[in-house]
Amino acid sequence: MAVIDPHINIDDYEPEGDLVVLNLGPQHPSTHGVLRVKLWLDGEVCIKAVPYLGYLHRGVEKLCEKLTYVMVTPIIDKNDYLAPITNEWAINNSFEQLLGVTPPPRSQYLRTICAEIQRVASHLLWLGTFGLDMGGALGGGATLFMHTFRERETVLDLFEALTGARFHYNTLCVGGNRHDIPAGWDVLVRQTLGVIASRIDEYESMVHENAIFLARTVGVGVVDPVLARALGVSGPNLRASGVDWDLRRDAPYGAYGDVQIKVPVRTEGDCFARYLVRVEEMRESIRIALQLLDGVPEGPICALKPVKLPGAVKIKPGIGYASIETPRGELGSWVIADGTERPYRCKIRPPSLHTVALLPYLAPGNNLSDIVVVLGSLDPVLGEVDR
Amino acid sequence: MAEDVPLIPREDVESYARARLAEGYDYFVYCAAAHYPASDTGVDRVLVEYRVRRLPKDMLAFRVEVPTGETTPSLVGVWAGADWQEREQYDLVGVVFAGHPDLRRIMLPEDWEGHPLRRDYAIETRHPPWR
Amino acid sequence: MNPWLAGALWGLVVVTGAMIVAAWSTWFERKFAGAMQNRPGPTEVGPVGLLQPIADLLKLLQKADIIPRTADPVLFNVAAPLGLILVLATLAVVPWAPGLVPADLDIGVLFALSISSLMVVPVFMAGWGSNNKYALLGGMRAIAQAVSFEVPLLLAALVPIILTGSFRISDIIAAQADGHWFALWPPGPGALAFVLFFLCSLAEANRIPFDIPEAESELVAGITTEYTGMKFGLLYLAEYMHTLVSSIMAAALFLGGWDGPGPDGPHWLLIKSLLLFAGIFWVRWSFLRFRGDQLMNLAWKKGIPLGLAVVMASALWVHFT
Amino acid sequence: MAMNEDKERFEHPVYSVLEQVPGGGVGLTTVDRLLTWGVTNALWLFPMATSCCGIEFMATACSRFDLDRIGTIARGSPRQCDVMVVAGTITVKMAPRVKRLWDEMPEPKWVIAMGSCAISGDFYRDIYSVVPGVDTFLPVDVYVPGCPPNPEQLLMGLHRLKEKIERRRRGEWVERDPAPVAAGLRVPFPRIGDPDREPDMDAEQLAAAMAIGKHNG
Repeated sequence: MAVIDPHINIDDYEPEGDLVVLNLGPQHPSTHGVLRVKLWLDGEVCIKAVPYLGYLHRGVEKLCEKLTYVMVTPIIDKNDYLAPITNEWAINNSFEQLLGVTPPPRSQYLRTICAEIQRVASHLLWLGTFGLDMGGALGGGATLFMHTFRERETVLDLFEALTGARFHYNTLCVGGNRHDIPAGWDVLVRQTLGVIASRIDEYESMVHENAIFLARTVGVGVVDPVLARALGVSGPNLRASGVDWDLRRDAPYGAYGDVQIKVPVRTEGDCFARYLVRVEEMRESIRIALQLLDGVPEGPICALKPVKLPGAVKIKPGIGYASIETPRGELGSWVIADGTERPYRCKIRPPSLHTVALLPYLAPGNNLSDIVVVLGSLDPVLGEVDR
Repeated sequence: MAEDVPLIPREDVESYARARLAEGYDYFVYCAAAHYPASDTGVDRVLVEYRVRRLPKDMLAFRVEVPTGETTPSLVGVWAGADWQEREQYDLVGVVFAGHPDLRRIMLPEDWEGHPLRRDYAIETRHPPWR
Repeated sequence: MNPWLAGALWGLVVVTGAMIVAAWSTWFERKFAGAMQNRPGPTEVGPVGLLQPIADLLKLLQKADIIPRTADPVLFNVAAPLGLILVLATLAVVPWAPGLVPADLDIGVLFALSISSLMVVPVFMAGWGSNNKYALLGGMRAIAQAVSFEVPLLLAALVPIILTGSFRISDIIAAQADGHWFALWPPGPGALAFVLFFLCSLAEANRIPFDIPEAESELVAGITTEYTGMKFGLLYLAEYMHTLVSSIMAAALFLGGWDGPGPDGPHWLLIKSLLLFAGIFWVRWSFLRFRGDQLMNLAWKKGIPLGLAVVMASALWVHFT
Repeated sequence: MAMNEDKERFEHPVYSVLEQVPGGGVGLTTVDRLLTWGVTNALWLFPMATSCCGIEFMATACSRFDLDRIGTIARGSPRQCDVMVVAGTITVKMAPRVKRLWDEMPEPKWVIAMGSCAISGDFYRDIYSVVPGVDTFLPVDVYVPGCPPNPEQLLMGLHRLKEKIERRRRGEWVERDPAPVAAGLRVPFPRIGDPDREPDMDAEQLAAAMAIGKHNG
């Protein structure tokens, strides 16, 4: 297939048949939210793809300016709705950096364990919806989807036991955590993660050597590492293209400094490599979580005294950026503090926005069916793309 | 751990960016902008911050100040990732990037008026017939 | 008996029976999918959800019938019933027991195959008439797929014809008496032809892994995107009937039809075809979907050579025995 | 326009045919009960899933809760659905599309507003780009509160919708659910059918919905 320039002027293109302009989305079964992609198709082969964003633009950054540092956390939860805890962590990380406080070790461990469990849940959901993209809601994809959701429910149960909510926990605050580990939680976590670890093997046996799965993913949607770096793609999508970079290992935060992290890297850069990286990451996350669970230190869970008033935290003027590794990549927050109890400006750096930016480069030359698979394999969450 | 972020004059931004790219900073992190209304510390202006990485460990940021009504050179030619980020900052903060190939609104409808993340934009602005 | 009366009676019995089987197969499929997916499936409507198809039917009957302003009203309206009529017509030549056949045509196999290959016409009528891009793409894909899979399907169906020396389905079934089913005997070509026939009829009936004309993840609902109410119900039913008819044909041509242990009779054909039907559900709920061009590759590069090979093999078998 | 009030008057040709039959009036009651039973037991959902609530919607359809038990499935095309489940925040950019999809659904149809964003805009109700509740442009039948609502709550909402349909079909007058009070809503926006709603608002919203596709944005 000839490589087609993503910035092609569509008037200059001479189609073999008639050009079809197809709007994929904003409400479409497989755009993973409200992404709209305008496709120019020659037959069924895409010539040009232009994504349109903003169908979920909720003005979170403007809202942050109106809210105090304490009130920001529950709002930020809703950005990346597949991994809420990492949103909370990313924004509170920035606040803590500007404030100059370090959460106590128990809080660090708890945050890290939660983030790793959340990564498992997020990747499970990704695997299920990836199956849906290829198998349809009335087919084998749905079977895979239902199975991964069964495991995801057990992970949500863990969070319900810890924070009382299935998601949107509001469990972190500036300087630490709100909810301490309940009695018996560690046993529950070990049990659940053990089950999931064995089930991951089952999924692998279901899809890994499936001829159709291989035919649909191998060599499809190859991401060039140079382009990916220039676009700011991060997380599993970047690691599947051969760039060995993980914030958890290269700029340790939380309790990641205390564990050995093996970062799975593939060099192929296609959909199958992204699948392999994510499945391997699930295993790795389970290992990290179990390892950390053995050594959770005793002590307080919040460095500051418990917050009673929404305006209790004030940060002296300054500009700071801090980022963490979420299931989708580098999630950072650029915060300007002006000495009051509200941030002056809060910019979220979402990994998914940079991932979706790959689409105009990946789609041209591909079949319509492949575009859906490529989009699914990139795992964007439109909540954080549009904010 | 306040980091030292240089403030680059607007006319030098492009050459500065190219020099950083040549040093190996090829990973684009973000472009962010904040609006400062006119006060006793300065005129009405927008502070733009770019951040790039040299994987795996090094990170570097630089800032540009753009007075309202003026433009700053776009860095799309240096890092492709600046494309959508600059569009977003244009859409929300209203800073115009000169030389950007496709400077349209990205988050809001194309017929939207105003730039919501400016300090003088009222958060509860009406938009009939939907709100 | 008056041939008109006989025809009417046969039509009543076969059509009603097939409709009932197809309607309840949706219930069966939902239960089956539920069992594969750790969930119960329909349980609340009637005992073990058995009344679910009736509830669906009553609901579909009450929905408003929307014909899009830009659609072609003739094609749009005719497509749904036409599909069902064509599928039911195929059932006319299926013999259920010796002498128990609505129309014992001497070109029965050709009739059945040609009618079922016409099924792509209503599908494309629906796709074109809807004036919807998703439906149009679905219709185009259906045509490409039907054209590709028609050839191996016919080649596979030639094998029992060559082995029997007759186009009459009752002759073919009679030749398989006493367990000499063509899927088992002669060893080799019969079994391969059966697998090929079965796979190609899956593709003809647009079932996963060959369901690209209505790939929900890409084309929303494919050709049925613009259909509402009972018209959608008819298209849906026609699809199930097509699958059912394909299973019946496979059972008649390769699995001995009414032949079986104990007394022969229509029950054996019914049991065999329902087992094949369930097998289709099993495949459907465990496989992912091929891409269009991979499907064409499969048909032209694997299916047709295999079909030619089994035809040659069976001809040689007939020649030397 | 498809309003709540119209649904009581919705008539299918089946009724007019049956009225001609001698003694049909008596039979009609039975037939009507049968048809109502059919409708309430085969509610097909159109998942207007935009954000977080969409994930809980998916969880509801999955094995632990299983919407299929009560005969409910989700379809991708609005033409084949009975209930639109608005799950997630609706923005100004998205609202015309939602309205358009709603108009594409065939009667009889219902709306469930799932989650506090769809009900009132919740956290985002004062944001420049967020619609303060879908009841400002859709005739919402059932509100399912929560952020996001648990799957059990969505099932409860479906159950409540069934009850409402049954009561309406029996000819009872069913009050609309009261508008949920969004505390601190600075700019109130009257919902559909409210007396203080501007009279030409419906027409404006319809025009905006029909205009999509004519420009990019």
